[in-house]
Amino acid sequence: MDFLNGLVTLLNFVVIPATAYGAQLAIGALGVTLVYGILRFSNFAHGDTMAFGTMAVILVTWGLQALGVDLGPVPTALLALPFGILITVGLVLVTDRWVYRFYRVKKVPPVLLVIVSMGVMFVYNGLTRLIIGPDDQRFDDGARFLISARDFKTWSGLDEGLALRTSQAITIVTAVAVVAALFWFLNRTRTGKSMRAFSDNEDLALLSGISPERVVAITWVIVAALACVAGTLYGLDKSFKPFTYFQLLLPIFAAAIVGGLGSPLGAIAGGFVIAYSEVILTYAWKKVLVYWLPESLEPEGLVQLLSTDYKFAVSFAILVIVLLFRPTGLFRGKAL
Amino acid sequence: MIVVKDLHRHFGGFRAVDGTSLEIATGSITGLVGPNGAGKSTLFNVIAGVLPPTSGTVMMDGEDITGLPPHELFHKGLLRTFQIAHEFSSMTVRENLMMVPSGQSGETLWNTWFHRARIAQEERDLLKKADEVLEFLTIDHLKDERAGNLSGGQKKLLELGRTMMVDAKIVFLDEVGAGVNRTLLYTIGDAIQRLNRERGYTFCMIEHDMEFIGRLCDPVIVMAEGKVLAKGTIDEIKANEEVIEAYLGTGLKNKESA
Amino acid sequence: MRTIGLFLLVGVLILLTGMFQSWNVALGIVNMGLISAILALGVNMQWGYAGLFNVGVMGFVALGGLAAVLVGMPPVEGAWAAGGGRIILALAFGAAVLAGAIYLYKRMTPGAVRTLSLLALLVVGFVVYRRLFDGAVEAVEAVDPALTGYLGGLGLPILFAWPVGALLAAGAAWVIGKTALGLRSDYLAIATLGIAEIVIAVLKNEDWLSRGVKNVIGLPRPVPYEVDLQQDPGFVEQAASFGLDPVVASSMAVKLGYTALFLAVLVVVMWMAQAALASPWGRMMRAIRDNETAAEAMGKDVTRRHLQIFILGSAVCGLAGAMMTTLDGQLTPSSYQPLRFTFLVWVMVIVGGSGNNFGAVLGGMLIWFLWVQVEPLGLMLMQLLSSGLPEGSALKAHLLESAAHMRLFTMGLVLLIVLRFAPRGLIPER
Amino acid sequence: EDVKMGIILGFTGPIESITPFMGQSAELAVSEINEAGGILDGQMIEAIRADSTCVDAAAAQAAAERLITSDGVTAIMGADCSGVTGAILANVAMPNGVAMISPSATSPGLSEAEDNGLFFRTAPSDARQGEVLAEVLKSRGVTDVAVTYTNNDYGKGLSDAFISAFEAMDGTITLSSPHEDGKGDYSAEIGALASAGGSALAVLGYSDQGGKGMIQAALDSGAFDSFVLGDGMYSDQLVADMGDGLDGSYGVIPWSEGEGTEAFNALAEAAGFDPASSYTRESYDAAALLALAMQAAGSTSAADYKDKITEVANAPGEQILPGELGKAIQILADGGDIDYVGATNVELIGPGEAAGTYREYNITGGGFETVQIR
Amino acid sequence: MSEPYSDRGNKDRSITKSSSAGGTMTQAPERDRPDTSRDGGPVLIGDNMTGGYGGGADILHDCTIAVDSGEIAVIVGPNGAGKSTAMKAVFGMLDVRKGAVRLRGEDITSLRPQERVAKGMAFVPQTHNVFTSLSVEENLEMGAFLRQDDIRATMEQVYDLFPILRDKRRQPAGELSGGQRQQVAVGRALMTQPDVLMLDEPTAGVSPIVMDELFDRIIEVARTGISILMVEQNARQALEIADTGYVLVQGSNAYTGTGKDLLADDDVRRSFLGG
Ligand SMILES: Nc1ncnc2c1ncn2[C@@H]1O[C@H](COP(=O)(O)OP(=O)(O)OP(=O)(O)O)[C@@H](O)[C@H]1O
Ligand SMILES: Nc1ncnc2c1ncn2[C@@H]1O[C@H](COP(=O)(O)OP(=O)(O)OP(=O)(O)O)[C@@H](O)[C@H]1O
Ligand SMILES: CC(C)C[C@H](N)C(=O)O
Ligand SMILES: [Mg+2]
Ligand SMILES: [Mg+2]
Repeated sequence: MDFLNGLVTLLNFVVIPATAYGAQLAIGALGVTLVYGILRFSNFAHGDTMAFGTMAVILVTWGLQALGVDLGPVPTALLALPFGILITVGLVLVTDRWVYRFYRVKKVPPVLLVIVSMGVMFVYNGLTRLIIGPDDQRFDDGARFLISARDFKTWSGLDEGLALRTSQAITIVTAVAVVAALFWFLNRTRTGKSMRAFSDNEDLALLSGISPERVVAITWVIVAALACVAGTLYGLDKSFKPFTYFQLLLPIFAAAIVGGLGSPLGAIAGGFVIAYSEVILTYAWKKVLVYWLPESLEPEGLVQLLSTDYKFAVSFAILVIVLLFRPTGLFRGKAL
Repeated sequence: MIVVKDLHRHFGGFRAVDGTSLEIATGSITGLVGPNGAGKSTLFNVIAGVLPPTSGTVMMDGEDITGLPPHELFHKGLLRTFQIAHEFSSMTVRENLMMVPSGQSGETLWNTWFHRARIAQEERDLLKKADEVLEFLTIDHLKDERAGNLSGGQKKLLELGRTMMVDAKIVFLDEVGAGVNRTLLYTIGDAIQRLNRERGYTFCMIEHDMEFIGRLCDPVIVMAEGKVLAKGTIDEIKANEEVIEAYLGTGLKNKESA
Repeated sequence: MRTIGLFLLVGVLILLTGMFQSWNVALGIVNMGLISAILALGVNMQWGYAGLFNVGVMGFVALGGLAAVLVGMPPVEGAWAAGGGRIILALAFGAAVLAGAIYLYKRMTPGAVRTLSLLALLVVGFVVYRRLFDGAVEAVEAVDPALTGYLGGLGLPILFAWPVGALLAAGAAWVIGKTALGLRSDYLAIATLGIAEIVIAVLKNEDWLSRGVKNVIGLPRPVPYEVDLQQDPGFVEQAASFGLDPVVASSMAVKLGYTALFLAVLVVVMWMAQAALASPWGRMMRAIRDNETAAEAMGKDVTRRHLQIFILGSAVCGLAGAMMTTLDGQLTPSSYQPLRFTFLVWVMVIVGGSGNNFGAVLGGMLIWFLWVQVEPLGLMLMQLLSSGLPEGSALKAHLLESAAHMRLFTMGLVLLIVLRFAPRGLIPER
Repeated sequence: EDVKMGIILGFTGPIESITPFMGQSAELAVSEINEAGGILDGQMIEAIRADSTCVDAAAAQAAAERLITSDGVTAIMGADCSGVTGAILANVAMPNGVAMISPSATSPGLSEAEDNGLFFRTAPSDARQGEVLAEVLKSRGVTDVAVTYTNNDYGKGLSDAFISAFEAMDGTITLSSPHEDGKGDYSAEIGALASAGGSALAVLGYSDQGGKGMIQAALDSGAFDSFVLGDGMYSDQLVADMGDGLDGSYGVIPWSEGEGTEAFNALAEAAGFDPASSYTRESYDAAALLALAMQAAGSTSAADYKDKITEVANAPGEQILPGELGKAIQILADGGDIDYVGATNVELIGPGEAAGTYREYNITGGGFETVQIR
Repeated sequence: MSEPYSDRGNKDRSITKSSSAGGTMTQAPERDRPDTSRDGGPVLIGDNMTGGYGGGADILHDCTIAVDSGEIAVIVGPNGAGKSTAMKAVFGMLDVRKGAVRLRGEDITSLRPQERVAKGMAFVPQTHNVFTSLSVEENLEMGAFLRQDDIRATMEQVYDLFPILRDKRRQPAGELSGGQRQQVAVGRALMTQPDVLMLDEPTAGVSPIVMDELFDRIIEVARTGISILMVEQNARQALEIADTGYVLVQGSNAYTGTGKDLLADDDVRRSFLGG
């Protein structure tokens, strides 16, 4: 019984939240890693692309809700997602046409594209706020929990609760599905391989008959879809606020890089490394240990390795350490 | 003298250099040949400190130099060129050469602020030397061109030119000849011989052009599958059945007899 | 030619600001612009000369700011008595443990024994360190927490903080460089970004050091106070002779004082940077940036040079950080945001033209000007956009209400337009 | 000739979602005065907004500098966050001799800042709120709580004050853990706090920022079910968003009961914004006080009116509620004396800050229920 | 592949020597030649091309390069003569300011490189000629990117030609030795199954045994009707198998003739072929 209580505590406060957060970061990081892998620059506008996509989904959701559509326990937003993706794809393609293409044709060094993407970030940032404002928006409906802590307690008779939110479950499933699909696409399909070829050696890709504009367009379509999905799932789970999406950029980049830039598997792994390191190192282990250890060994203090003050710093410290041992990330990314 | 003893370099399970032992005598021009993928460039990279060996030792004049970083080897007089040209692409051709000599006083920050006259003097000398080398390599008209804009062969020449900027003890040349026009290549060959005779440079060169090897090198070492297959004069090598089978092929023989 | 023209352009922009807004605003922009220029120079050394992708600028700037507090503020007497010595002792002990660990790691042969003894040393060291440290910190922070609650500084003239800021940043850069410089491009970037976050976390949470998020305000100044000038009859008279209001004159005088100081620093840093870049040293750096493998094979110690330039560039950032905090007169750790202190500086370097010192300076001045002026610009843009709409329409109201968000939007737009016409930066490298 | 008043708030940045209401409140006061005929014999007040960004001291100073030297404002309503407020005060307001009244900078440190008598605030220092909060807990018999605060001068100052007051009353703090605003995820903080235990979680943050995220995370994982809320957490939106999760929670908020507040609520609703959003009342009062002080001094120069601010805010005199600004100006113009009550019962004490009374409330059935005013 | 096998022996060509580098127009080689292609001209011709990189000075001056179906044309010349530039110009990788490029009589001067691939041209550049992060097999697949049919048979042929690549098929091309990469590069181009194959120094860095194989194979390929245009520094071997040889000097045609004739010319031998 004690053992189970300890386990449930661990699951509830460490495993589930870290996994869900990790998955959220991972889907975001996938977008970043794809742009890096194929278009070869770090896209700072990704956070704001996510925000824009989510906004589109929210607007459509409101529309649907106004029409009286709902999906029962599943959030209506999922129904709005395809529309949101379309809108985001449109925006991103227009951006590429008006902004990035010029630099691509000029073959400018990657940092310049990084800075250009910052410009794009500012513009998206203003756009989103102009349309929906800077405020918090809740748009999840349907059932919030698959399992709620209270229900779990009554059901199991344990002292500790276990909660699993619908959005968490959807996020985790989506993350796995998306990375598998992407991996398959890039490594097994001709189009995917041609995208990798393009990123490797643009001139030679040209000589093989690969059309650069097509590769770029496909990349952006995928990236926009990923951004929209990531943003929406995140917004469903927490809430939508443009400023937070900008803040997400740092952990997302961290995840993409620890995993190894350009590697989809790495993005997933990176997301989990960041999420788990934050939670595990700052968790106060006392509660779990109290259940698991004999009374004589019960800890006095909180058994917290580091105070949560340093949560953010911790994840970055982990990141630095990982990089010291694996200089191009867990999954051997590119070092451009 | 370079002595390589039981050197291994593995990539994962693959043994690119698999227990190679060889000697490069001081004052010689040693040729290193072998089929594609025999491990020649890998051997060079290990000797030159670019890759750490899996095991084994490299000695230079009795001193263990295994695993020393390239810049330290440079200071010990060990120079090398790259098979795939490594020019400094955004710098001019002349700057590519002028940056080579070590111990320039202008490389110390302090001096750049407080000893500018001395630096200017050194620069003048370097400039002259660089121009001489460029002239020799017939690319002096390109001295202010960005090195990245050179043609494939010109980049190879630049590689070679860098080794001519300093006094070296031993120079490792990784296929300087590939992509270089034959007429020029033989001029280069003459220069190598002159450097060897007059300044006492030792050379070790990888090359697939047997004629060129034949003109310059003695002895010739043949590598195959990470090991030394044979060693001898060019004629011995050309007659060696194993070498013919693994490397030269019968085509050469046919052509020579034809 | 182009260089001169562009600098003239910035000059004209500032003059226009002076004429249409006010000279005080213009001088304010010049002052921060000068600091930004120095910052951009620091980043340009690392990126433009050596290709080191440092995205931890914010951390070094913050360390410079810390120096301003540590040098400029008076010591808090009670706090030193309460536990100042013990904190120093604890820190020294911590450093010794780390040094010991590194020594062990280097001296012992790899294996389980080494791992175990290292672990033992670190764990015991950590526990002892926390014992020493925590108590002392608590004692120090308990000294009048609303006002002090920290150790204070040395009480020296604030100008000393500038070199100290540079040194502090250089020290940090040395440690970082020793560990992380092996990383390539984007990986180095994220590592430095992380380290900067760690520095900020320390500044935010170590209250004994600089009051954490409670901020240190009222730092001493290297120039007189406006109020004193306003009360100085001599000054008032002089101002009047120029036909100036004493209040306006005083604040301009103070700003001009800063301008002179900053300009002096900029000129020195710029001269040193130019001299270095135009010498064999600069050539070597460019070679390293172009092709590390080849540079290494040509006898250049790439690692050492990277470390050197990393330390140098970071020191310049630290210097600028100390200057900025001096100008602000306060240290507010939560205001250190990557967007403002890292990415904006990068924008300056790239827009100016990386690899070119004049470009960096121009970029610093110009981008800072824009950063300040996009606010009214954005407002104007919105008024323009909505001018056609009927008075009182919901859309118009919404648009005008969102005007504040046009700030970043405008910044982005301007940035994109500038880069479109000068993709290699306004003053490209040669 | 118009009188110009600057409104410096963080319209972009981490508190961008509450600043529009604060700005509107201040402008409400301004337009009320203008409708009543302006001050100083018919001079209209023009409110000019500027962006403090809340965090970027340099940008905030530049904005303030422009307001004063270019737009020519003679008074500043703002700034909002304590950090930028201190910076503007020291580097712009003082040198230029312009008075500022901040509606929301609550850091205790600002009480001691050098200000030449130019700085005031209509929000009480957090030192007081901490004590009030501790008393509330004590009166409810709560002996152990976990604390989380937003990691800035406000959160830190408030939690310091609260913790020392609570511990002085023999209470136990199981763990005090800061959270950063605007971050993606708070499960680590909640995990640690949950493990430390405590019969309630004191949340000293912002209702639409990390504070909300913390509550959400705590509810989702079942870590806490009762929350003690600081002033920054008071928001209808929060209660609405959390559903019944907040039932049984309680907290304090600088408040004033009575006619003043109600009058303000009515005004704000008529103007079409939410009066209960954080610091709207304080913003109204700050703007009103500046205008009234100018009228009282008969001058728009801070050197003249700065001493009048305390005078008009405090007794004696005729009590003035929101909506009666026109009347107040008339009284002052006639040489009378007023005691501005405003939306928050302003009473300026010590170095020019609101004394503040607090409302202790319970959350039940999705609404706030006053327990008492302290 | 449907091109008829053309008679390689019966050709009346003599060395034409241009008056000076970059000077007056040379006698275009194809005029001496009996028509073999369908519409009168050679299969591929870069006709009087003048141009350079970006805004820089002209590298090519009235340079003409042509190859007929089933023929092998070899370009030789000193380093920096503009051989690679001429190849790139023919492939549309730099602006040709004057002159034209024609494929089977059709003017393709303004087509983009990937469109030329679709028209049956393939090119192996001198450098950067493999996808380093893709495996050997993926490199070959990319060569066949535009093909819709089954590519396995062709791939087997390439593996038979370069057996070492079969062993390394899963390895990233960037990890190969210099010579192995060169083999991948040629293999990639063969995968296109082109009508015209352009090779820039295909034998640089490959061992003698592979070189012989390669030359044999090139002859074989040409026999099936594919036109081959290549730059070579192993000039003697290359000219031996060449139908036409071009000597470029400073961006202009210096000598043009059959391979044998050029080999026999003393000037050419001494100045360009290494004695
Ligand atoms: N980084 C690496 N990872 C895996 N295998 C490698 C790596 N580098 C080289 N190899 C393999 O090692 C073998 C030897 O390569 P090396 O470059 O030394 O050959 P070489 O003798 O120089 O050939 P060449 O004459 O073609 O230049 C090759 O089969 C190559 O595929
Ligand atoms: N990208 C470029 N930009 C500018 N100039 C270039 C560029 N590439 C080559 N050049 C110049 O064009 C001239 C011809 O170069 P090209 O590569 O065509 O020579 P090549 O005949 O192929 O020589 P090699 O035998 O050495 O490969 C050279 O002088 C070179 O400096
Ligand atoms: C508006 C609030 C966020 C300001 C906060 N009370 C502070 O002092 O920073
Ligand atoms: Mg090799
Ligand atoms: Mg070439």
